[in-house]
Amino acid sequence: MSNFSCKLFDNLILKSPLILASGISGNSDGLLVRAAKSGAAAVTTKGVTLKYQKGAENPVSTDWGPGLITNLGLSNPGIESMAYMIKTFRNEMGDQTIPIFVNIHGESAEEYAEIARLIAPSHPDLLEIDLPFPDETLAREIRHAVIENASGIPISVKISADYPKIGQLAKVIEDAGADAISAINSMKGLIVDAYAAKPFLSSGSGGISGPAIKPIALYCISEIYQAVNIPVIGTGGVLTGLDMAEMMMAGATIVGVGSALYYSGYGAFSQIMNEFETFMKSEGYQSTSELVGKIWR
Amino acid sequence: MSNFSCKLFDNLILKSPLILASGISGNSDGLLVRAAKSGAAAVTTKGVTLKYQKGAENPVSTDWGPGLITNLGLSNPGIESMAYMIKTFRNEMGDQTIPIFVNIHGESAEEYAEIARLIAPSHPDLLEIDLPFPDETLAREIRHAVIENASGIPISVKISADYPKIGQLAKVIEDAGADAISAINSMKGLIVDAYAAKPFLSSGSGGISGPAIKPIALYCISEIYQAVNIPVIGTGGVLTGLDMAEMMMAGATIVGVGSALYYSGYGAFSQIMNEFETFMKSEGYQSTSELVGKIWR
Amino acid sequence: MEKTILNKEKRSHVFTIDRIRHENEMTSSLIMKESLEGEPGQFLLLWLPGVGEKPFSIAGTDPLVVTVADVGKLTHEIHTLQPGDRVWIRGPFGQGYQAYGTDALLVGGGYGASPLLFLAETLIEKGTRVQVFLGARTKDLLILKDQFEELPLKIYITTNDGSCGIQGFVTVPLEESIRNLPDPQDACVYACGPKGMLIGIDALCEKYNIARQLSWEAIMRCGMGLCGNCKIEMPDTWDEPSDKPGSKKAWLVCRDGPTSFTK
Amino acid sequence: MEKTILNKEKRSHVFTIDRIRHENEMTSSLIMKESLEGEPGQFLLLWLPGVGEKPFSIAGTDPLVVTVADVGKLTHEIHTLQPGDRVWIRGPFGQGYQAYGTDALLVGGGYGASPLLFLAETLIEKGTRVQVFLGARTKDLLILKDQFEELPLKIYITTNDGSCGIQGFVTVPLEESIRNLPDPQDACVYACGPKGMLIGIDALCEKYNIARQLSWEAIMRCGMGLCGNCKIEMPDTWDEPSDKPGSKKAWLVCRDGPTSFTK
Ligand SMILES: Cc1cc2nc3c(=O)[nH]c(=O)nc-3n(C[C@H](O)[C@H](O)[C@H](O)COP(=O)(O)OP(=O)(O)OC[C@H]3O[C@@H](n4cnc5c(N)ncnc54)[C@H](O)[C@@H]3O)c2cc1C
Ligand SMILES: Cc1cc2nc3c(=O)[nH]c(=O)nc-3n(C[C@H](O)[C@H](O)[C@H](O)COP(=O)(O)OP(=O)(O)OC[C@H]3O[C@@H](n4cnc5c(N)ncnc54)[C@H](O)[C@@H]3O)c2cc1C
Ligand SMILES: Cc1cc2nc3c(=O)[nH]c(=O)nc-3n(C[C@H](O)[C@H](O)[C@H](O)COP(=O)(O)O)c2cc1C
Ligand SMILES: Cc1cc2nc3c(=O)[nH]c(=O)nc-3n(C[C@H](O)[C@H](O)[C@H](O)COP(=O)(O)O)c2cc1C
Ligand code: FES
Ligand code: FES
Repeated sequence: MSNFSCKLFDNLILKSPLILASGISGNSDGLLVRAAKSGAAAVTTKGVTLKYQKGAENPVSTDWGPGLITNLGLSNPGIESMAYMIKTFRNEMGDQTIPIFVNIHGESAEEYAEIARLIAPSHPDLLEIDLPFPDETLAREIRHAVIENASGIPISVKISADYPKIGQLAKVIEDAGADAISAINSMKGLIVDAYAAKPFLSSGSGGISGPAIKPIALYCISEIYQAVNIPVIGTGGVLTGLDMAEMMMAGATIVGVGSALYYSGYGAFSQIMNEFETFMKSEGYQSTSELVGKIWR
Repeated sequence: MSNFSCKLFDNLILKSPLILASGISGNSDGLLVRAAKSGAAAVTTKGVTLKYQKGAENPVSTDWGPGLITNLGLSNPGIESMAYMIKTFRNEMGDQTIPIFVNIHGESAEEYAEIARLIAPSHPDLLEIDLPFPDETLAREIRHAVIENASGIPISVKISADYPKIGQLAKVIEDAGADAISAINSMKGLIVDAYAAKPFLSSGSGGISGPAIKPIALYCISEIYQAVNIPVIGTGGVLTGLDMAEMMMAGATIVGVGSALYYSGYGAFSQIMNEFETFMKSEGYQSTSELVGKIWR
Repeated sequence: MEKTILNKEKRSHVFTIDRIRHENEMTSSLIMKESLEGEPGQFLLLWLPGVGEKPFSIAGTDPLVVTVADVGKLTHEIHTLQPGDRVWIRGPFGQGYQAYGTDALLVGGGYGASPLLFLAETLIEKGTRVQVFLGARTKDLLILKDQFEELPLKIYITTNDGSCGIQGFVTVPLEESIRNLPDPQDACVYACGPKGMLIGIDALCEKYNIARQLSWEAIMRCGMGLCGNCKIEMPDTWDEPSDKPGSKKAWLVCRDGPTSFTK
Repeated sequence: MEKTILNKEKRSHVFTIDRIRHENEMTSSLIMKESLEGEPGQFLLLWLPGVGEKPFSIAGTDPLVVTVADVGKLTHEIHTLQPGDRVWIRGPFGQGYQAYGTDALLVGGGYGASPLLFLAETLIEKGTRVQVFLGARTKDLLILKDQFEELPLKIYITTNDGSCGIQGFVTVPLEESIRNLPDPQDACVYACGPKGMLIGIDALCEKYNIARQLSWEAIMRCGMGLCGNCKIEMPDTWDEPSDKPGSKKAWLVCRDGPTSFTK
């Protein structure tokens, strides 16, 4: 395979732009190892909270046609077990280890500060802050809280499309000192079963992911790319190498996949990279950086 | 066909919950008549601005798989021609006339005030305010501006899903005196052609509609339904009678279709109503009002 | 269990020009390396990134052929393309021509002839007897004459200035041929060209009570039946289908058409 | 041109119970009015609105049959249902059993037998020689015995307490039968039941070098390969497929399974 290495930051270079997004298989070191061995250039853990969370009752997800909906109720082992998982992941990967990104979730700036303090000793390669809701002040506060307790660890803030001026939100986050922006998280959605006269998920609403949200993700990524100077980690509906190229052209430096593991299993990584390589060759691109933001150049 | 009449307001009763949403065929009285004769219980005009707008260059739309993207650049004949179109529509419909809703679009509260003043003499059955972007203060100002110049005409404010607390926005709008909420407008999106290394639409981004946005619409409608006491006009990805039932169960009193006219032509109206009737019968519902917000009762 | 990846076929695809055939001084046919499934009378949307996207008739499917007259911004740009260059195409869209009866009379005005060669080939394969009537203002604006002449069909040429074939309108030899038909009930006129010509042909067919399929043009924007920009009013002779109430005064060329069928 | 409306088949559909067959005091089979395409060994997700959704093996497809043991919240609620009541089902999911070899040895532990009747019928139709081994703690926990006895196959029953058939574990008659196989290379063991039983059978098959397909259970949440909740570690005897690196220690029952195949 060609050299597709991607520089996220000066001291964080990935072997390719394709990574595992947060929430998919991300509660198990074994599954993270599997994703890595299947070709992911970095893996992201499930969103971790301070304490273990059992999560929601079934049903927690479904394929509704153009995409997926999931609400697992943020089930995760809690930040202390996650620290242990990171160690195990690195041990199991040995020489072939790849960067591990830790996605963290809290409800307040204080909670984020505490989570950051507890995970910092494990030195994740990136801390991804899952904003509980998009709010410029909150984003700033959380960013400050995290940076104090996890200094030296690069930070990305993950945002979703339910914000009217997403470029502006990204700018605020950049100004607060974030090293990257991750976009987009799943969209809030609801599946109703008319015969049951009930929402299908036990929690009512859930997160929409998969093909349905790809153009929304592309829009947000391109707005963010135009607003900030830090790299964008793009996610949302990527299933093919061409989807990945589109994301990068809209402005993503690296691209995460989640729902693709439903559509194509762990084989998604090699399939997407093969398609991406074919595209790069046929179009005569030499390096991945040529693609980033190309539609705006 | 059974009696599916729907009370939107005390003095506005529709023969069924199914109406034509704004923007589809809505620049031509001939096409509005065709929609009405095909079974729409009310029709909505294209978003009208103060002056004629030519609109964007081709390409202005495409089917991207799970949904559509369009950006016609708000091409419309301007508010004065629209007043004439309303008259022609009513003439052509004669005895069989149905309510005509006028969707209006401005950039400031003053512009909305002027549009309202110019259209008021035509007495549209409802003025639908297309918010240029979701903002609580702006929504309040526009609402006040319109109410002053078009008193006696019911007003609905149309909002989209790119707002983090959509129920709260709806409540502000209700408190400002709106008679209904229309939700959702199309989602902002972008289609990239990787081989062209360009956005596909001439305007870059566009509005995502069709099946892809249905669960997002259902979520917003249910949030709005739970936050306000005024009726919700639901739109977003309705293609079948079952989709319509789901929208109503999430909280919509009446349901608009737009993209369905691409998927099924004008036959969409009779097809959806037939499927809806089958559903109502098989599930033993007597009236449409039983469905509204049922998942929350 | 591999899941079905959602179909993206409705989106534009890249096509590469294999050869270019010059039809006349303002018209060329792009012959692609790839093929596209479609029927005569259907159209596609051709996009040149950064320039624009417009409708063109399918003039052949395997390989795909598009015959383009140089009339404005996009078509002018198309005429600068060379073999090996790419174009972006989506489609097919709209209702094509349907085979009907034993005798077919194909009438093309100017570059309106572009879908008719493909139609003639399709009909001949089905065993239909085909006559073709090509009209243009002057000899240099005629297209596809040589291609038609290679097919087993009768061909009539008219030019307004008499520079080729009969002088006058294409309706003159057409009326003559209609009169000579063994059974006008078992025949159909297929026409493509400017609106005025179509209305004339429609009236002529009404007079002889013969079925006709007319292909209309309009300025298209969405091409998807949403914007209403391609709306036209159909002639009085056209019977509104009962399942399309209101369509007579609001017929969408992109969706109801481009071809109409009056029996 | 009617557009294809996007497939919603992956969503839950309403099924109506036609009949209920009591298998034993804690197990019943729901026989639906509708059918579902699927293979033996695949599973479905059954939802009762307001109660929950859980995985169950497909015990028959035409009509759909689901055999349910009353062990907890949802399954208890299912046991209160009557003919005419509705359930919501999506699927099928996962990898089913594959036909392999001339001799098939089907081993079911407790309600683990539920997919095996359907499998036996399918294999017999293909001309495979079938032997069935049903094991349970006690007579009352055996299921489908009468149904199996109507098929042209050999059946062995074991109970831990000897209340029916041979006293002891199901592996005893199984080993005996393996020994008597005309050609162990041309045979396959199919098993479904508790994890301990599967591990025992796997070891036995390894000893005799015979192919086996084992159906694993795990607590499922998403059922779609996303949450990782159903992850198990496969036995040492299992060869990790080269296109699924890392799967041995992280095998997803819902997606890689529920059946594993060791040749
Ligand atoms: C269903 C359909 C099938 C068509 N098939 C063919 C074909 O096979 N070959 C072909 O050469 N052309 C065909 N056309 C016409 C073609 O779409 C126009 O020639 C093209 O849009 C002009 O684009 P432009 O950017 O070059 O011209 P512009 O710069 O947009 O306009 C140049 C001039 O052409 C006129 N014009 C623009 N669009 C149209 C139109 N749709 N009809 C008539 N005049 C127009 C303008 O009014 C202007 O006078 C078809 C049109 C339709 C609706
Ligand atoms: C692939 C697969 C196929 C299955 N096929 C069948 C079948 O055909 N018939 C059948 O009756 N059951 C089957 N099961 C097991 C079935 O899913 C559980 O019995 C069911 O989830 C119990 O739900 P409940 O709400 O009634 O129990 P709960 O109230 O959730 O739990 C009750 C008890 O059952 C245990 N339990 C819950 N889920 C499982 C499980 N998946 N495996 C083992 N123990 C569990 C709990 O730990 C608890 O002790 C299958 C499971 C899997 C993974
Ligand atoms: C099952 C599932 C769980 C997820 N959990 C998280 C999470 O814990 N934290 C987070 O930031 N994003 C989470 N996401 C969002 C994904 O990381 C991703 O942003 C989103 O799904 C869009 O990408 P996709 O279309 O490739 O799935 C989750 C997504 C899925 C499908
Ligand atoms: C071509 C097109 C044009 C539209 N124009 C307008 C408009 O002018 N004003 C408006 O409020 N909504 C407009 N909309 C949004 C629709 O009214 C509707 O809210 C949205 O498309 C979601 O519904 P659907 O999925 O049924 O199309 C437009 C939608 C489409 C597809
Ligand atoms: S071009 Fe838009 S409706 Fe025909
Ligand atoms: S149940 Fe979620 S991965 Fe298997």
